[in-house]
Amino acid sequence: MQHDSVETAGELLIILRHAPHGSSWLREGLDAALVAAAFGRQVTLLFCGEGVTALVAEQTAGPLGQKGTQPTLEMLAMYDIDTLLVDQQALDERGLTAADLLLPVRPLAPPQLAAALAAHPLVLNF
Amino acid sequence: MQHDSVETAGELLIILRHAPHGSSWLREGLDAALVAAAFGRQVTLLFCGEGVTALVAEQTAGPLGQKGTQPTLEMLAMYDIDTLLVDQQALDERGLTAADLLLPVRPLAPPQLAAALAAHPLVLNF
Amino acid sequence: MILHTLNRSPTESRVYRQALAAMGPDDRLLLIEDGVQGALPSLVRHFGELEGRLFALREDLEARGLAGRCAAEVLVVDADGFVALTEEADKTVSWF
Amino acid sequence: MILHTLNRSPTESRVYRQALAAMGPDDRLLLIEDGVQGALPSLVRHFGELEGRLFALREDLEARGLAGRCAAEVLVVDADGFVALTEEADKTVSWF
Amino acid sequence: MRYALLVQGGPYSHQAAHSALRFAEAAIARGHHLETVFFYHDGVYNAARLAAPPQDEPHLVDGFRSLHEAHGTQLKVCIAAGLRRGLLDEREAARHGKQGHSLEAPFELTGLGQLIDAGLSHDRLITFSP
Amino acid sequence: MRYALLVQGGPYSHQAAHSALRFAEAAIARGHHLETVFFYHDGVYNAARLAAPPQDEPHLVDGFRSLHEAHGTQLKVCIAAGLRRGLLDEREAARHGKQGHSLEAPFELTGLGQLIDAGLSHDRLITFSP
Repeated sequence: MQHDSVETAGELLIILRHAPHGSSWLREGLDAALVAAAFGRQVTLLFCGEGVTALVAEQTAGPLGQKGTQPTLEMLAMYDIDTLLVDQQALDERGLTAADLLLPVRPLAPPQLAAALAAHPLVLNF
Repeated sequence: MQHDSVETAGELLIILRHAPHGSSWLREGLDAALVAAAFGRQVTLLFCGEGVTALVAEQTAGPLGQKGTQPTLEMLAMYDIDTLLVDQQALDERGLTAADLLLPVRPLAPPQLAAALAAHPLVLNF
Repeated sequence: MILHTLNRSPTESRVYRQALAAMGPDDRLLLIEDGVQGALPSLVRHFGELEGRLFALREDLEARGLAGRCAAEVLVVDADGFVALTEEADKTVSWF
Repeated sequence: MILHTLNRSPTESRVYRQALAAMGPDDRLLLIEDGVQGALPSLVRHFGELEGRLFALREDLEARGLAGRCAAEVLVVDADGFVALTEEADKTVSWF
Repeated sequence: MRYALLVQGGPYSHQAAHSALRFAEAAIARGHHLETVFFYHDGVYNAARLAAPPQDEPHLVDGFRSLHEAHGTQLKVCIAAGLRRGLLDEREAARHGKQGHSLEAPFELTGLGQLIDAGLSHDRLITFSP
Repeated sequence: MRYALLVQGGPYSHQAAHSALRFAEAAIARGHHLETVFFYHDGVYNAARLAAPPQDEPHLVDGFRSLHEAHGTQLKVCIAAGLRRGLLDEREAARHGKQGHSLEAPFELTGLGQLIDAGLSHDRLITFSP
């Protein structure tokens, strides 16, 4: 990851900190990202904490047919949301690597997390 | 605390794990206790984790006039709810002692916590 | 014997410590919903002493893509097995 | 400079670690709601490096009976001071 | 055995209601009698009459209604928790001078005492919280 | 300055709405213009028309209404989050074939795009979550 590229990364940073299926936080955060992108805003996503599990490749629909968030994640590129930052510590803590994930991501160490927050005029934390 | 007295303590154990004001969990747990007592059930309360702060003596109404839970706690004796157990570790962690609390309580160590849960036919965790 | 359920990950919530402190020596713990993350090999150490008494719900593992990543010592049960665990226990206590 | 707010106690939720990891060297942290419990002397160590940048909301401390129990290094502000902090910061990020 | 469930999470916001329905199906499939589902805390929102969930998501209200219709499960909503959150049947709306109602049948408003009764009289009470 | 608030917690269940109202009063007292309060996630429940809170508790709906009446604050409820949770105005109820409505005026249903707009066009956005 280039430190500079985070600092010029866009207008809106959406932090996703919740797992799929357990609550609507992840979905509602992604909805905010898609709507912002649809209105022409440049959006960066940052997956922190439990949010990194949103990217685990093998996830499925829920037992009652809850579709989960994988279909939404697969639509991000269509909305030109292609800066996906992840909290490296959160991956490490769960024994995950970038290779376990659905989409290409840029892992960040804590000083870079702070730089990402500082670089975006608006930060929404879900 | 007598180990025996927990083991014969009543029909219903209500565990209170949330602070006053921040959420309705504490109030809704106390409501369940009062209703059960009003219907003649023998109720034991167990304050765990953040729930121990519900008993801090100096609490007040909230800035918008939220009454908080202190008035309800002061009604417990009227409902014959007089077995108030607290998680000793939760007090210690917050630098609190029984002298800081509104009401007389019986501090429990972990093995006694487990005994209290085992001794009551119904346990509701709030 | 009590069945305890836990729906929070030990990485996010410390309620697992309350659950462990309240568990008797024969009690069982079932990880459900976001709690199944605790079954990952790197996180299962938070439940150290529970070998043979630590369960995780298959449907919730699968929905999160974690079914193939579960630590060997975790006993995986489906919804039918969850019901069976509640039959075997005197009562069930939920931690959240 | 960013103002971060935190409404969870470090005894219950580990989200404070996420907030700390995302804070820049000049950023400030304001404890509100259940988060004010972190201002207790026995818990303030969780926020180790923030001296001079750690705040707690007076109204929430008072409602919980904690106003007289706050660690000396925590800067106590009322709702007016909360607004002032948001004026001084470029933006505010809420952790929950 | 006679089972009761306690649901404390709102629909879609948390998985609690989904988990409760899944457990209900499995318990019934194992031959148990699911007598009561009690809704408390934000769980009362599951009884909202006007909920319009996305077409491609499971319809939770229909799921609970099916339990009632197929198995006689009573769907009991705590009246005090409901009033605070805007869940009123026609009678309570009239009592509070409000027009209309927001509670879906066959959910019914009831006192918290019924949760305690269910917990003590049924063989098992399983709680699903947010 | 021009302020926007984002409220994500339901009334009474969490302190978020109380904290937002308290902040709103203080911001206005310091001479700021509170243009928008946006309700998302469980915050949409604050707009429930039939809520009947206890007499001895602050009435949150009245509190938000006062902001609108005294200061022109717009009370915007995310339509998608509201529909899932049963918060409908008359138009949406008709569109979904439902009788009645559950949204209190002057709260209004609006798209999530308005949250993004408020966040980027106002000087400050402060979030209160459960």
